[in-house]
Amino acid sequence: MNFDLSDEQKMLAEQARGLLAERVPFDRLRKLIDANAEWDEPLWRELGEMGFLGANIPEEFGGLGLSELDLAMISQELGRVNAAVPFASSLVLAADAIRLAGSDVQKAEWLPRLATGEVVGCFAYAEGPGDLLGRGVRQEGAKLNGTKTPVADAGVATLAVVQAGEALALVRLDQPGVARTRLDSFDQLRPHYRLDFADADAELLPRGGQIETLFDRAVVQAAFEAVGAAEACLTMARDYAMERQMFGRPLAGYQAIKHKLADVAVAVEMARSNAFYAGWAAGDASGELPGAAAAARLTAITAFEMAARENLQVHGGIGYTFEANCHFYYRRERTLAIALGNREHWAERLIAHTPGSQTKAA
Amino acid sequence: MNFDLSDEQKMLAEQARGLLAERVPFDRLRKLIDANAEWDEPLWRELGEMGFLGANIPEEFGGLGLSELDLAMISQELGRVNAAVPFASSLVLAADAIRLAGSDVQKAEWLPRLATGEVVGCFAYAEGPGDLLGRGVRQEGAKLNGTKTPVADAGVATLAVVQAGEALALVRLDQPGVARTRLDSFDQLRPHYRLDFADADAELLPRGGQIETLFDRAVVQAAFEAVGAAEACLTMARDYAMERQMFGRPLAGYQAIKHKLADVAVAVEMARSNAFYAGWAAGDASGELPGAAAAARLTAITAFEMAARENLQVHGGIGYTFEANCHFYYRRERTLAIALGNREHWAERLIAHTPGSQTKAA
Amino acid sequence: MDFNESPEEAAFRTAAKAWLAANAPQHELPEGVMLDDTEEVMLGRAWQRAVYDGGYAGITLPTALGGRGGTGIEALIFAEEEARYNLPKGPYIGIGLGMALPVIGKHGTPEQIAAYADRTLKGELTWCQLFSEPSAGSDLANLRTKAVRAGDDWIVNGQKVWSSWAHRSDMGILVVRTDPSVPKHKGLTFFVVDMTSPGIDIRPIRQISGASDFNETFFSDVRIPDANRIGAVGEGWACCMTVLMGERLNQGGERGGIENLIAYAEATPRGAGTALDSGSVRMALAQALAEEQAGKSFQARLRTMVSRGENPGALAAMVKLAFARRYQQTSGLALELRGMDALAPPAGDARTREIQHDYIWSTVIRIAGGADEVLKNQIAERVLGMPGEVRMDKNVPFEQLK
Amino acid sequence: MDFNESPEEAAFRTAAKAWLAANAPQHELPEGVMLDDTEEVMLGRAWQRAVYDGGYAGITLPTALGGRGGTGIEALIFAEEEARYNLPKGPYIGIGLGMALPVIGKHGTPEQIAAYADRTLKGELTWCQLFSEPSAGSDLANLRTKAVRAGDDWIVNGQKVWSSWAHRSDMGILVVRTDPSVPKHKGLTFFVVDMTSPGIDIRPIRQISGASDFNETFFSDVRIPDANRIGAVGEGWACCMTVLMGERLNQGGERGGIENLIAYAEATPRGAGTALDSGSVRMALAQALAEEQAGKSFQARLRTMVSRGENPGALAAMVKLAFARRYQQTSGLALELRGMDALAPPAGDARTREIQHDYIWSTVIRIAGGADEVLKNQIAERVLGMPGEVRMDKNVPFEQLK
Repeated sequence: MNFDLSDEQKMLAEQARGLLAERVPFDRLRKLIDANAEWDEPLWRELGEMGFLGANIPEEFGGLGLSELDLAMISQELGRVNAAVPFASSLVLAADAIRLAGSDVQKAEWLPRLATGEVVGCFAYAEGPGDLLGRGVRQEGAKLNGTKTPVADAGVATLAVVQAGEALALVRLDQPGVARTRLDSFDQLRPHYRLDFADADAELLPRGGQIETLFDRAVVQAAFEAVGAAEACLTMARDYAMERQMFGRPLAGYQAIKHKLADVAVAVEMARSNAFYAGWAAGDASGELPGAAAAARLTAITAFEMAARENLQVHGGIGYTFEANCHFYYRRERTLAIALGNREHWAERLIAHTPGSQTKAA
Repeated sequence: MNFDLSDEQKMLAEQARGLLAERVPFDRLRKLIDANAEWDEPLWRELGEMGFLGANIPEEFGGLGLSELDLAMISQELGRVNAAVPFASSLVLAADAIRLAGSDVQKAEWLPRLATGEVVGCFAYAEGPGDLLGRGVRQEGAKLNGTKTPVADAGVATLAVVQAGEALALVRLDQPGVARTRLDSFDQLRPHYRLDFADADAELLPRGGQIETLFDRAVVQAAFEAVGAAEACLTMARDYAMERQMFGRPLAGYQAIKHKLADVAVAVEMARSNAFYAGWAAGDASGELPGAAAAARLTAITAFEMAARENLQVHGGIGYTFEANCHFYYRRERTLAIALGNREHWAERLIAHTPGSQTKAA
Repeated sequence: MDFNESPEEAAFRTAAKAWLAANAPQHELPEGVMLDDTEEVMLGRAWQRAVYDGGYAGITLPTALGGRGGTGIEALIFAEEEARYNLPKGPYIGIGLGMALPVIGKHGTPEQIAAYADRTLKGELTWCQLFSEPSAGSDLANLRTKAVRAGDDWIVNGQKVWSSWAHRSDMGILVVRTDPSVPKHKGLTFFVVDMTSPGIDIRPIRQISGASDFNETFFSDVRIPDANRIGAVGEGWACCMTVLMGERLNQGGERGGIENLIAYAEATPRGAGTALDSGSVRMALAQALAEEQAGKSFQARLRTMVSRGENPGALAAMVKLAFARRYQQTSGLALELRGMDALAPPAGDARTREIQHDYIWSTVIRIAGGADEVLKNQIAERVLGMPGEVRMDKNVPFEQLK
Repeated sequence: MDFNESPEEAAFRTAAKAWLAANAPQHELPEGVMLDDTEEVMLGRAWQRAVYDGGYAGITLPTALGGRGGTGIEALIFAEEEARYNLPKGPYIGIGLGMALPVIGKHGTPEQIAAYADRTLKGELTWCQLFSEPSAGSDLANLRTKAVRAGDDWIVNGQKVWSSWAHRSDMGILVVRTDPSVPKHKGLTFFVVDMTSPGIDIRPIRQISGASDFNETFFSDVRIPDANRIGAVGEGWACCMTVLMGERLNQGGERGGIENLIAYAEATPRGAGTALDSGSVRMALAQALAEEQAGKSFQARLRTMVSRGENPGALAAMVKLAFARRYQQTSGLALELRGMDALAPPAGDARTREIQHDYIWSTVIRIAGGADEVLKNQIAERVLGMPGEVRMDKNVPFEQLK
């Protein structure tokens, strides 16, 4: 038994962290927001050049063929800096969907281009308020009709994997049958679109029944993203509290602040522990994955929620200004808590995968 | 608008508080537990002599005919000292049930004797684990069959009001058709019994459909009982923290302890505010009662739960000894949180009585 | 105890209702139109003038100040009835009535009362508050903006933050350090300042919500006549306390938000039903609703105390503390139960945008007007009588603090 | 990362399993029989002797002390396999192996190791811990029990509390004040004491659970030979830290309680279904289960650190802190979902009684081995590097503290 990252994984994380620290200072994020940018395109290109965008794509298709846990090192570091790139949409969802459910031809067509970052993918599932998976969009023959909204990163994507009932369909977004409408996103660094399909050309991914597995794998990556972000909030709050004087001593010396951040630290380490286990299970114990992913999801939401809220609270009024950096996380946190299914959804999945209990309604 | 107790109510509370402070020191509670006593019989007699036991019984039946809010003053003070008397069982449930649903003959027969405390009543509803109201006990003709368990205070009661389906039945406990078995109670100062009815003589209370109102009214009193008890815990914790030295200064000077008790204090005042409103509604705005009672119930459970747990926590190891006084409340708290329906039951009732929403399943 | 209105209160409501029906409609703002700040203030002044002429300006202010000398309940009744109309009301009016006049009334001279009271009640003077500084938020007494005496004037230098609508206010209430050689609470003095004075530079703060309704205000050699001093030199802290007491009393208990969130859950589809079919959603919203109702009843208790001349003190902090926490939790929960759509609702979905805004605004509520942690300290110390914090800065001259 | 056992670990498990199958059954306790304390200790000694003979005593203790010198994982594997049998194991054995031997091994002399190690490993010596005092719990260094040198002996007077099984222990580990003229952490000295020494009076503490497994131990002119001193005079605090570190490392992550509570909910009727049909129950239990699983994985991370010679330090406090809170909340919740029956279950309902006991015992878990508040301080200071508390007692001689 060895419950730690490998040296290679630690190096990979260090490498990603170093690059991102340099390329994504907070002022870069402010500039992107001010420009109403779709994404941080130079960063995406650079991630592609370093091979990161093929991290989870098999070597035969031009990727690095790394494990889920390796991939998670990158997800965590992207979360730490709030990077404005469609990594989760393109790699963790679209590429993984094609890998899991696609034909050899589809894989050969798309995975090499996704691996370089030349093609960006996105994943469309929601259809407005309410349920995680939409029920309106259906594929008939080679045509797709209906509306998916909101879809993250669909503005820069040329390819969408679209959930249609129990099936997954591959749709090019640069065709006349697809209309994209940019929405006003709560997370100012992750644009969302409404996609209207009117007899859009589409092809099915032939291996059915992969949606649950796809989501299980995706929330593991989201958990690492949340852990990285939560840790960034914790560090930011601690550093600010150490420096800020209040009533003649550092804010960090007050027990209310110490205990608040201790609670956050516990939540972060709990989330990290579950994420480790789920990352391992995603690669090496797929029978464990549904329960492990659900547990990782729940603790990651809790940790990032606490960290994002209390970071702003520790900062006080200054935290409410655009010039401070708390807000990037405060908004991103809701994105990570809600996309891929809320707390309740994953609580149900965890209970359903607990020995001795069965799925329940409501 | 005047949202405060009347001077008479304050005097009544003072009077009850003075008496109980004198008669129910904590060592008295320890003696009752050591004697495995059914109740604090001398206290009951004394409460009867002062007229308290007829507080909510109409004057025509020998009671004081006071309002629900007046009655609540006594409930609150009994809660504050953890008194071992069947006040809630006999007055708040049995007598109120007879008053609400009984015939004139039944009222005339029982209310005067309940008002003096000469007869003790109890109220039987649960039938083992799970649902608040049992479904097995039924009355056929003038006979009752089945089992109610657990029933608070049934050992000292001579009369039970028994929920049987939608109906309420009046059953004397000193008859051959009734077997009483004392159970081991979590709350060592509130004994519970199993009641087996085998062709027991019973008479229906003729006015049906009163059970929900009865419970609404009863949880208002329970909320005051909890507020009194929670306040006692808060005071106890504060006093201990003021006196206990830790690392060279009073424990009460540590922000963790200050903020913990501030949180408890907020919860207590919130619970008190809702209890006031519900007590007023029980008398003067019965249309408001279901929602007001449910809200009072929820905040009272929260306040007493926090207060009982954190009181013990503030005391540290000493709080875990029988010689300290935290445990009376720690056990009583679960009784008040569970008897008359748990948090979930009352959350459902509150939602169901919120304008614009309707009752939902599960 | 009686939650019903007394005959006097009912009569007051009837009269207010009638007066509003006759006067409010012509002052209502057009639905869905965003006014610019200047225009809004103009309309706000006009409405306040109408209120004054109707005899409802400064309901709880003493008649000596030109107020109505009425009760808190009356003020509440008027506010409830007024809220039925979409009227122009903002901090530029509220700060004058709720902060400036009480402090001038209590600490000011008869001349000062004459100079400001009537004009403020009539909406002729708008006000902003100039208290907080970058290093003086929860620890307000740590403020560094300083005033030095120069003949009949004071020369002020420094920086204030979080002043709402400073750019559209005629006057400001200002607290500054006039003596750094004494401990920090003791060297403060209170002024009213003409916001058009030379040397005042007002810059909007860009907020995380996207709005800029708060400002930074820079003072560079601003001259304030000594006649504008409220209270004695060194009495600034007491003046601030007068202002903050008034602020605390009416926070948090009002907002009827949870019923709206219950309706929102019920309007959100989920399988064959709605999000309100979820037991965990119902439990969370029921507990929040119970607490919200408690807050309302608690406010009523506090108002009853005030109506008797009792001071609720730190009890008032409880309602605000509970509200702030609940506001963040429940608006966050509402976004969750809505699902993906909450992250990017369609343009027409005003309700979801409001809840997004609530979730962001809740961070301000947890900080402004007493941060959570500050309020808990106050409750522990003033309600429960627990010891004060260990103070390193207590008897140290301000200039010697690092 | 590999959650699977290494080949060596798997081999260790196979061997342990086989050895236990051959040896454990004859030591199992009869089901449902309450033994008296004396008898339980006798059986416990015999089982420990068998473990010793099998080569499994003190798995992680260094071979120099007579231990097996194995890994934490091996100890865990053995404990898991051992737990399949209902064996007599109690603090009287655990304190010797987990606290007394580590401190004697680190701070003791070769003679002391020779005197105690082997006999403890064989179950011949049982041990209790004599640290806490009425005024020294979280603030352990505040202890007042004092020892005064008298020739080759020390004379001890004072009172210790919360010593488990002191009445059935041969030896105690004891910390006392030997110099009140220096600051409180500096004047302490560590001893081992023969519990049959004249002047020791052990009284059971009546606990709120009804049990009396803790004691108060009074010392009246008890003579302890200087040869029983562990470490130097004044080195008592360092010895205590050695003991407490060992204690902290294995708390909290183990208990597989939430799955049992899920089963309990499912076994509780509710309408036509079970209490697990409730969405709020499922949400609460799922969150608790996720946290419990996190605790288990976190323990595995810590064990991996320890296996590499790294010191997890205050990280270990996190698992215990989270467990304590969860334990109280979930056992309380389980009673609620059970309904009225939870307040007075029928005699045969052992599960509900266990949960009642859990709800009471959780109060101890939140206090003992580092109270919630103490652990949060440790995490803030040692993991996050935040400042220590303001200490009024830091450099003050103990005798001058009030």
